[in-house]
Amino acid sequence: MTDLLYSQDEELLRASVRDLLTARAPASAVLARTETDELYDPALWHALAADLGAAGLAVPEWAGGHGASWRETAIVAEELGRSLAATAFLGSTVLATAAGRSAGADDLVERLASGEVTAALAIPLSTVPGSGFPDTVRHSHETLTGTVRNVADARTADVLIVPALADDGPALYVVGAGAISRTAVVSLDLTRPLTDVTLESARADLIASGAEAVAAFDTALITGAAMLAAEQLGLAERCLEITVEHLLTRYQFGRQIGSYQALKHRMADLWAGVTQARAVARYAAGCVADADPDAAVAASLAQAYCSLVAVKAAEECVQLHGGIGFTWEHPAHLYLKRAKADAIAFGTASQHRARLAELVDLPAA
Amino acid sequence: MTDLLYSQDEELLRASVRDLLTARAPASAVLARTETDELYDPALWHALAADLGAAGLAVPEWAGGHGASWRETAIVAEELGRSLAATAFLGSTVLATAAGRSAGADDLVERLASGEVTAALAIPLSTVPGSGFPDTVRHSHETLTGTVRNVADARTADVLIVPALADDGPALYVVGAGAISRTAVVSLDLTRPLTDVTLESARADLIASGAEAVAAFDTALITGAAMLAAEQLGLAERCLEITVEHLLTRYQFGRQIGSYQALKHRMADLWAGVTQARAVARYAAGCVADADPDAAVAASLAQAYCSLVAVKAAEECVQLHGGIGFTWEHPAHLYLKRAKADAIAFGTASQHRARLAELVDLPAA
Amino acid sequence: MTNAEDDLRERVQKLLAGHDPQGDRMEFLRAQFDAGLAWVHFPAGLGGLDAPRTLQSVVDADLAAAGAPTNDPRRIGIGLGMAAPTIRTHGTEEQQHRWLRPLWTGDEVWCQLFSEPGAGSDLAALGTRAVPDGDHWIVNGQKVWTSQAHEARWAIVVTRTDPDVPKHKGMTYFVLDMKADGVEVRPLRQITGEAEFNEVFLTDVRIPDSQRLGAVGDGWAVAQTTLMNERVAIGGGAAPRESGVIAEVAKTWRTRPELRTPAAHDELMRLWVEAEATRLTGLRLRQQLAAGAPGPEGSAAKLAFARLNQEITSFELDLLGADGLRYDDWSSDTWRTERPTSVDFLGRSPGYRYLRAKGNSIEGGTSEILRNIIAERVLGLPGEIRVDKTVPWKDLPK
Amino acid sequence: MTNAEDDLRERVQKLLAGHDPQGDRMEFLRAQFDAGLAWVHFPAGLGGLDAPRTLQSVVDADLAAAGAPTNDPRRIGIGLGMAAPTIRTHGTEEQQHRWLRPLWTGDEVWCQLFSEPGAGSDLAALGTRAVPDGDHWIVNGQKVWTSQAHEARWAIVVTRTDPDVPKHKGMTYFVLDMKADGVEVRPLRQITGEAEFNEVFLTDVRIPDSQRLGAVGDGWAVAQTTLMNERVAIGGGAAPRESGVIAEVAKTWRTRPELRTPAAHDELMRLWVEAEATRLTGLRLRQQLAAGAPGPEGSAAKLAFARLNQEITSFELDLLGADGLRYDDWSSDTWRTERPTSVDFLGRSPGYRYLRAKGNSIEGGTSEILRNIIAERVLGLPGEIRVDKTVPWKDLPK
Repeated sequence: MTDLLYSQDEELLRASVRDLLTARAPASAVLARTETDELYDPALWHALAADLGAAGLAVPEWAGGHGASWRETAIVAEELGRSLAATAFLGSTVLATAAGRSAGADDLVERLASGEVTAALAIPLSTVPGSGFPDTVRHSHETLTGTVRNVADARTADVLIVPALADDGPALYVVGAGAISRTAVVSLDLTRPLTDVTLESARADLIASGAEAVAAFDTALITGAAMLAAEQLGLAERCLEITVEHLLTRYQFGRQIGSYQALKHRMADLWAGVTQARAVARYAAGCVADADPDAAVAASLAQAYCSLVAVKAAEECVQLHGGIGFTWEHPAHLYLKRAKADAIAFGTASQHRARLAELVDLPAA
Repeated sequence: MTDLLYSQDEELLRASVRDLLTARAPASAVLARTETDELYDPALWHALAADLGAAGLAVPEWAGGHGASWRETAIVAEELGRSLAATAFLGSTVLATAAGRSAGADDLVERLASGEVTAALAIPLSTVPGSGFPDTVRHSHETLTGTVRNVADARTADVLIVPALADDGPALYVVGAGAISRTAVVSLDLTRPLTDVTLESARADLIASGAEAVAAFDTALITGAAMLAAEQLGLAERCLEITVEHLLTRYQFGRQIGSYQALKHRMADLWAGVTQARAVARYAAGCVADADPDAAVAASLAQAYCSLVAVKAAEECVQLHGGIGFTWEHPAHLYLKRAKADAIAFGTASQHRARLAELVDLPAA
Repeated sequence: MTNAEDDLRERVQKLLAGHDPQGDRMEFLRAQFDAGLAWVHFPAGLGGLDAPRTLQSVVDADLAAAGAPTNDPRRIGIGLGMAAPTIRTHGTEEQQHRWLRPLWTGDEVWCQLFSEPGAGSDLAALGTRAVPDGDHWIVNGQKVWTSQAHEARWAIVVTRTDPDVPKHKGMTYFVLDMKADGVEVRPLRQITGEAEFNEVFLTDVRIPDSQRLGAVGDGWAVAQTTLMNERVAIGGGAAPRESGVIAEVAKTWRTRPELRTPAAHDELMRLWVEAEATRLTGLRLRQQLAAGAPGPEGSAAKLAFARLNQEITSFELDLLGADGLRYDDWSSDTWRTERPTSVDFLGRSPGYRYLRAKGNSIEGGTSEILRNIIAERVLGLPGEIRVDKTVPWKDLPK
Repeated sequence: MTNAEDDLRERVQKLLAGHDPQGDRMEFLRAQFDAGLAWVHFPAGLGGLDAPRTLQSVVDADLAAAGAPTNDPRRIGIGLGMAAPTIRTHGTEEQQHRWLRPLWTGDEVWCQLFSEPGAGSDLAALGTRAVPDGDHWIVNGQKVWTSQAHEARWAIVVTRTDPDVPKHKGMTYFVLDMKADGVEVRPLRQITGEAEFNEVFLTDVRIPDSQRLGAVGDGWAVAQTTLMNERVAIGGGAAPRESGVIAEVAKTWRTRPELRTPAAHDELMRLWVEAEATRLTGLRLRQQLAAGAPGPEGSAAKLAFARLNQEITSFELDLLGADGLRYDDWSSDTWRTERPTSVDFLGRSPGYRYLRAKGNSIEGGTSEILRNIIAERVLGLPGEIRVDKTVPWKDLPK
């Protein structure tokens, strides 16, 4: 059975990441950056990806990484869910790295693992695991043409991994950022803005084709879903934490509002949900790390569960902060926007329930 | 627009019915009767149906009734939902009367309206409005043969109205109780037990055929769904009432448990639900009374909404009574069993949502 | 038709004969006020004729039929709904004559300075100090969540005048000139990116004692008049089936079949049922009001409206999927200058609706406070144990 | 393998050599106890060897492999889980020697007399009086929700010995002989129609002072030991995916395609997801316990278990439709005589499951009390305002 606990090493890793994010990306700084041209902080990325090695955790040492696993990568995802600092983590360290490893793109993976280069996987963020290989980009005459909407972390990516239909079927290509045109999307989620990517006869290098391309695409989505669940867990934990803090410091009618039982019970229910989300997210990370045959079930289970907990936590955070939670100055809205966008990313909870039904043989009507 | 309020006459009717039920069928008596051979109290029925005229409210005066409408009949249903006294009201006064009136079976309707004869409509209680005409009973050689499970109020009925397939299509027959065999069902709902009805070459009188039979069947179901919503409203109101009473009289930790905010908020939410159920149930009763073209929508809306409120109210009643609510002696379980059975009667909330989707042009996927 | 009604309709005809309803708008409105046809239940000279309140609808219908202008009640809603009844109940003759006419015509817009950063649900905890200085008061403090402060000429404001007595007893209620020195209005940006509301900072603002409403120390009672009228105003119009946000989702469902899934279909119908139940509840409430028997159902309607708006808009984003990830406008350049005066739920993106709906369970009384009120006032359950009733305001934990 | 482990396994072999595991069951169990292999962490002479608690599983595995009998822990769960640790912690040497051996072997069944009609969640409000009379106590009162009272030889019971002090301070804890005069056990019929539990009426029951556990007035502290061990016992085994009530519904879904609807499918999957999340939470809790770091997650598991059982069984009835309207057995003739000793969720009808699951959020601590505990002990939110801490018990409102 998968180990659902955190190891001592993982707790050490967590402490390092949290220290870094607390020092370099406090909530006020994260909010302030959403209205500047430098949403992404390159120095923070370097410290996280390269200095702490977060970008190479899931990459074996022989491939230029640190030889840990997706389990440890999930710890970083949890912490980024708490912080909301904008980074290329999901696009580059999770999606592109998972796809690249599966496709055997060793050179690219090595560069990603070092953190010196970032990549994005050119798929809509809302793509559901198990959905068909995308066909909006076509390969012909050695170039790619097509448009992909809502790509995560493409805005600052150095290269893109692009799933495309070639004459002989599905294939995966690498394209330099210079060869594409990018349109910034006004995104619901302020700290993970999306980009529309257009390729017009863009030169591209093949990295996998046929079944290998499909496998890399599927692996990336399942890995993405599992790591996103860790992010949702961290986000929910943080929302619970700051809400409880507020309930302890805010007085109305001469009492801490945290002394009102209706609010206490809501917090208890939320805590119970977060507790369950932790078990579910850990299971998904473990299954993906071990390439367990149950990984597809575990990832969809995690999205079907953690999406709802994260949104609930963020919504309770806004509501129980009262008017304060409705202001731009308080970070609650950043969590709400991320949580809602995450609930759509890689498919909604309801789409994952439908997928689980197929996987566990509970057929539709 | 339909009048959603209660008229003064309706409030007078309510008071009479409530006085009768309070005096003759208090909760202790209702519970005690569930374990005797006389679940139905003939004297109570006579007082309600004949003396107060409840059985003839929806029947015009020229047809032997009191010339009120389904709107007034709904008041009786509300009160019976509060009381849970076992009567033939749903089967005879609602279903059989609605079917009989639609089919033009004036003689039968007159006898039902007087309360001296009771009838049942031989359909499974779980039949959904809009579902096809039943085919489990066949007509041939002037007789009916077939079985109908889970018939409401058939146990003591004098006659049955039986929808059956004849050679030339749907038809409605009247059969004397002597011609059928009845098997008591061990029912979830102790105060509205069901009966399996078997007809073996039973002699039957035709009352409608073809489109008229189908219309009578549909009318009975829509009327039944609307009146059941009134019963659910009354049940929910009563559950809320006794729960609030309990919260005011039970002390734990030196305080009335009704002073604990988490319970207060749950009661407030339940009250809000009951308030909405009242508007919805009144609308359904009004539409059925006026033969409004919106009646099918109103009845399904009422079942889709009031079913859930009634079950919620009964479940909260059990839970907030703590251990007391889990005992046989306290009437909470009678409400729970009725509420859950009512939620299945004429189709579940989810089946009514599906039906509404067809009626209001929001097509399925 | 009653004599009173005949009389009113005659007066309307006389007004229309003397003043061109298509002519100068303000001139017509002032004439309507002076004719006693503004709010007919007010006294003569104050815009009314001491007629039954219910007859106003007769006047309004005849004026509308004649194409007369309205006083744009949405724009001056706070004045009409909250300031006017308070001035009428607690104001002196002089105060009523000074303020009610331009209030009703819309010459002067009003705003409400009640909430403070530390006093939201618990309004009586407010700390804005008013200290007497001759025939003036000197006011210092901060108010928040003020609609239209940036357009208002006058404000109703509650202040603390005696911190040494329990909180409900040491408040005083004033009318504040928003053009007075020391009044600073700052837009308050909200999670949607825009700023509907304001913060108002009061620094050594001088208010003449003649602008006090009610006695010194009676501010809580005066404020209750204001808030009671706010609650009565909630309820809304008789909307047809499938109005509001459910209409948006239903439209999306009907026009974009590629988004449909079986699970989403049941959820859509669940929300449709809730929306219709809420609509019928509102209709029933209006019928009760029309029958002269207002009930507490308005609280149920507000609770349901808030939850429903939040659930429907959340579902809308899920249903849209990819499109739900996109927003319309966060622009940091425009939010200070382009100020919405009312909520535009339907004209903006689904993401905006989702975010704005979060305010529905906070503004005008949180859903938590509403549940308290229902539990205590409707169901008769015991009040919360209060620790703040007998302690001097200054000694309360904050 | 450690020395302690080697030693234990050697003792097991010695026990097996001297006593036929397929022979007389009680003889074998008594020998196991006397060999210190009953609960190895207890002292020698009391069924143990002062060995680490974790090694019990080694002993149990070897005995199971040899086909040795068990003491049927489900049947004597209250003795093992609640009475034994309390006797061990608070009992005298003599008391421990008298009670622990037949408790462990199952010679004597125990029950727990804590709850009263007026003292459920608020156990410390209990009113069963014990009055001293020489070297005995005379006990009068009524207890309720007692499992196995009709089979029990002994009971642990909390009584009020001093009504003049605040309620937590005036209680005393005893062991009660269920065969004593004045003990009357009545089955308590429940909403499912059967009677798992009992009411126990105590009328002038004499308890020797030698059967007191802990000091006079220390009953609350002793009861905490009992309840703490009850909470630790919750958590359950490592069940495979799709266990319990979700398995019943999944089976129905797979075998009766005619019941399937699109809406029910999504609801089924929602419940499947919740069930799997709850299962994984339980697994994680077990891993924490195995790692020696028990956490408060057990409370989350119990909350989730109760809600889930209720939701799934409710859904099951809806899914079944017509069949959901039928029950299996209400028989009024059998409920007094055929008494279930444990909950048979899966062997009864769906209607039974629906009704019985309602008890899951009440028994063993209501979901409301659990939420209080989580909010206060886990999240650090303030406790409820207490009005009952300083008042003499006799003056409390009841």
